[in-house]
Amino acid sequence: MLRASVYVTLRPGILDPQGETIRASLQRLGHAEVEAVRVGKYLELDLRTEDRNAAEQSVTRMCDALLANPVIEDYAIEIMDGESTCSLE
Amino acid sequence: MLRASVYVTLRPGILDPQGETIRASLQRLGHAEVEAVRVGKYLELDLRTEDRNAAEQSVTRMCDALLANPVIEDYAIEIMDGESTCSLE
Amino acid sequence: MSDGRPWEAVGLTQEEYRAICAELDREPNHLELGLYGLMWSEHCSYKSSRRHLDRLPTEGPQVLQGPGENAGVVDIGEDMAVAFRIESHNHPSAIEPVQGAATGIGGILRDIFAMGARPIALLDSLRFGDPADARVRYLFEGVVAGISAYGNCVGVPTVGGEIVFDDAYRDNPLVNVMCVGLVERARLVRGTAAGTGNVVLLVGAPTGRDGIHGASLLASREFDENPGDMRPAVQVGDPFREKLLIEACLEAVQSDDVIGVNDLGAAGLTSACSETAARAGSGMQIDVGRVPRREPGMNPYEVMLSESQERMLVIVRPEGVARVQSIFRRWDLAAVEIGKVTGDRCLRVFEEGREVAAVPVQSLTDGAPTYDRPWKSPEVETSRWEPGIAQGPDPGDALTEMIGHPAFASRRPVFEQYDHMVGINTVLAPGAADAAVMRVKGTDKGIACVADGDGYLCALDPRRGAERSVAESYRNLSSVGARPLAITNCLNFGNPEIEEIMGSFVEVIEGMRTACLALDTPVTGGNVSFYNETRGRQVHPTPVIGMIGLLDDVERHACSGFLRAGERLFILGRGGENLGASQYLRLVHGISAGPVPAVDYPLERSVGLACRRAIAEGIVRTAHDVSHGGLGVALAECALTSPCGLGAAVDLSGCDDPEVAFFAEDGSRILVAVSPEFAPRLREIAAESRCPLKEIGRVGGDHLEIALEGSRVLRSSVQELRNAWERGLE
Amino acid sequence: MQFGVVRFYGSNCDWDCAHVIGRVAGAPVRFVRHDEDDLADIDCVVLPGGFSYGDYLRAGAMAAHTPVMEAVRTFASAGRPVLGICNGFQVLCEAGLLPGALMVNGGLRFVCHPTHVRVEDNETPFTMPMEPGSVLALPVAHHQGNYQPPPGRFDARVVLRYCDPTGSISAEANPNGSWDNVAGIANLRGNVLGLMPHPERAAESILGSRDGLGLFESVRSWWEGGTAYV
Ligand SMILES: Nc1ncnc2c1ncn2[C@@H]1O[C@H](COP(=O)(O)OP(=O)(O)O)[C@@H](O)[C@H]1O
Ligand SMILES: [Mg+2]
Repeated sequence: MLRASVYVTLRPGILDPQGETIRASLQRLGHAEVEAVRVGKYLELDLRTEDRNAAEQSVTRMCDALLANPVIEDYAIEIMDGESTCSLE
Repeated sequence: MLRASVYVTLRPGILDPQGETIRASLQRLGHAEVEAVRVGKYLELDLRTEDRNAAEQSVTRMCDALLANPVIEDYAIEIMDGESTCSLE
Repeated sequence: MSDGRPWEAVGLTQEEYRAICAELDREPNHLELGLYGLMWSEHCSYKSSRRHLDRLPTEGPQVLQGPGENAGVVDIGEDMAVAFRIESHNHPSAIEPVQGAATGIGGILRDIFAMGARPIALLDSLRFGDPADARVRYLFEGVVAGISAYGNCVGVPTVGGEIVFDDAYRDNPLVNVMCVGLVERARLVRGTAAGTGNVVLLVGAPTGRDGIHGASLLASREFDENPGDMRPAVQVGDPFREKLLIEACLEAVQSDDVIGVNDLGAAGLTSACSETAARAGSGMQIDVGRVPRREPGMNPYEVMLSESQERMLVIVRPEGVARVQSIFRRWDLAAVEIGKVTGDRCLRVFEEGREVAAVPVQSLTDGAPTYDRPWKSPEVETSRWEPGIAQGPDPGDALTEMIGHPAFASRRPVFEQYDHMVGINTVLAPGAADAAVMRVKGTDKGIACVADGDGYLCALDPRRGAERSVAESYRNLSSVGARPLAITNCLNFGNPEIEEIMGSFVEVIEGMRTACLALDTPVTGGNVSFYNETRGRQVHPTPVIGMIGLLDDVERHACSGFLRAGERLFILGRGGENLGASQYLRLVHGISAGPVPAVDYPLERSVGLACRRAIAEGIVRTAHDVSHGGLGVALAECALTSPCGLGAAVDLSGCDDPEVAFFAEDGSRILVAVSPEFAPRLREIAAESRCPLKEIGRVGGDHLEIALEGSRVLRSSVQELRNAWERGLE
Repeated sequence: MQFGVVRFYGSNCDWDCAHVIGRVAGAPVRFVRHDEDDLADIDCVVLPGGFSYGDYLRAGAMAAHTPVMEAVRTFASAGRPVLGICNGFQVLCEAGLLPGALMVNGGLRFVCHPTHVRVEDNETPFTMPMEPGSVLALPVAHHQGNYQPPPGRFDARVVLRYCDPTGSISAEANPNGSWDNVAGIANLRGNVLGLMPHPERAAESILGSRDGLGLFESVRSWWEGGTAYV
């Protein structure tokens, strides 16, 4: 079992109204040091395979086809061992 | 300038209809190896500070106050050097 | 200029470039050429269409503002007026459906509140290829999601529209959006920059590199490029900021400090500055250095040409600047002084005090070239269908097939994604009737609106197709009880440099002209979208009509569903003799054959009049026009939209061919139901209105039963029809 | 008695609520800005629907941190009535005035259509005159109305549940997948009510239903009855 982390972000220059609104809100909450906020998506995929290369290739295909919108978004992929290591725990 | 990456994910046990829908779509696209998908948020914050400890503390406060909803979400934070290194480029 | 053919970079011709040089008496610099490139683009200048558009009738006592402003305006009495307009966002939606459609909504809203009117309703007229195709699905779902996301967030209900599926739109979906707003007559604002010394404020979002050479150029050229290369043109909408902009602008125009308001749409600052100055016969000077930026390092060219969303230009008296700025500040919006109105009829652009462009205002707007492009009327499809073609399928099966076809299936999966109630004015919501009806709070009145087009008919016969589109809109409004007031229109065509395309454009305009004159519905504005073409495939010539009507007493309206068992069913009008150009021939028999039925205007008017009177007197509460799918589909729709699932039993005597009796679309007919005690009064109204009237049956039961000359030819349960109807779009 | 309708940036049912309270129910009402901190002249706070701050990040999240919400917290803790409708309900959850969270609809899409809700609890100022088990026709219009309770104990009252027109609770009657068909909950005291359906859209017969008017009239008679704060 492998786990893929996919980070989807807006391409540079594309307006990010969410990020801008969050930034303003954080500043109102007293976090004056926040200069910019960008909002993207973070996906975790559990994959029934042990082949990292194959996994990376197939997740790339998934990103191109569905997970990211190439017209306005970029993505990055990380492949890790599944179950045991989870980036967030 | 520092950059904070914030990963917000649904807490275990919380229903993730979006992840479930994406999994089903990926399987329809032929990706039978996808066992589970979880959808979260990925935020990048540019911070006008050089103090990593202070940055980490203040981003933690931002997460607790606003960026994540503790009833349903967990979060993780990473602090990196800003500008020069961007996780995605 | 180092490049030997500088005009090419901005999409102009060599002759156009020469004309610019003659106008300036020198060569334009890079920025100036950019300004001309944008303003003289097809999208902004209407250079291929203008002389034909001039044929449209634009006057009437109800018209307060005809074409030429941000929106048309009609009088509805009691010192109130309605501003409305339709616009296309076809090309952006083909590249990025969610944002393309969303920014379309944003743009049409700004046209309405630029007039000082509060937007009260949105409509969307959408066209796609076959929904079974994965790419088409993606476009369809994305467009709907974009409209839903933007419209719902800004709090303007989406109350109507239409969705058409036809292979002609496979690569070029059409996304036309319409907005209707309400304004006190005395508070109408116009997009003018009058009064030397008045101050120009830029309000709303900071300016980024969005859509430079975007909407305008994109919509002014063929569409063969790889969408990947269009990325810089993709704009993302921010409905949250738009909501603040609506509230702040409507508050600001209440003061006498504001002289004029204009949105920044296609061609951004360039167009807003030159058009406001041109309307007032003034000049303007602005300093791009003062324009708030979203991105570092933008040059004057980029600032002037950016199509960043959610921005407005507000012209203010100098003594009122601080007051107006404080209104915007309270709505968390920047309102930055970027320049002033001048008397020299020149648009002068400065950067940090240095003049970087100076061009005569009129040369950018009215001075744009116009072309009488060669055109030739396309061949009109007149081949006749053969009566009794094939012993067609059983009419009951054919009806179920049609009702479940994407062309007719329930639109609920779409309009449920739109907030159609916010504002608490929606009296007739999507799916309830032939047109949406909004009440006007504080009065007894109601406003009805509809958006309707028929590219298929126009492909067969552009002139008659256009006439029928106007007539159908007129009939749709009459069916809810509203008196039609005026239209706006969106003309979606392929490449105007092709003679037949240009010819169909000319014919469509002639058809609209005829219909609008005959039905007293002047044209108050509109939009032209050419170059809806990909690799030589053109969309059908598709005029979309947006029509506004008025109900004096909004409580007296009709919806399309059967309401009470025992009511008697009548047809107002005449028709049903000819299957030419019908959906039945097309969907069931696969025959695209004419002739497109002509419109009988005296009949159309008397049908409308009779229907409106019967509704206004309160005797008719169910009315539905007979159009696509003929009487069979119309009856089924009355049953399917009945809140209590009522069917009807009908005898269509006088016609011996069931296919024609069921599915012919010609003529002008409205189905109405009245309780038996009012039938005599309905006869009187019809007679007084010179409207043919025929009784055909009764409302009741949970089946639809249709007989011809006494013998039953169809019996379908409403539930069975519903199953097909509700699944058709899945 | 005076109602206060709070306007956050992005609220869009503020006028609708004010119209129904002021014109239809005939009660005094004023708008309250998101940055006000004095609610002394207000007897019932209404948090209206809409998309405060665009619903960016999470619906209601940013509005929950505005100054006025501090004042609303104090107001509520004094037992005064607070009504959160749709986005207002989301704000109340995000502010911690009601437990749980409103997640994206099970179908992942915005839904706008008529629903029915069953009154489960009439011991709140908003539902006093209603019989438990009675059914109200109220429309919904939201993207994030899928109520999920907090982990652990559920310290609140279920006041309204989605049902069919006859009052029976079923999955088909649930427009968004919310836990236990929850359409509206109140705090244990009953003075803070949040609901996803829009009572203000069902308060005039020309719009199809008057069932929603009852909530506003109830709180007024509760107040006029001089009932001590709960
Ligand atoms: N794109 C849309 N947006 C909103 N409402 C729509 C849309 N398309 C159709 N509707 C609504 O669905 C109902 C049925 O549409 P349609 O089949 O075009 O009706 P008709 O043929 O009677 O004009 C109408 O009330 C219409 O306003
Ligand atoms: Mg129609």
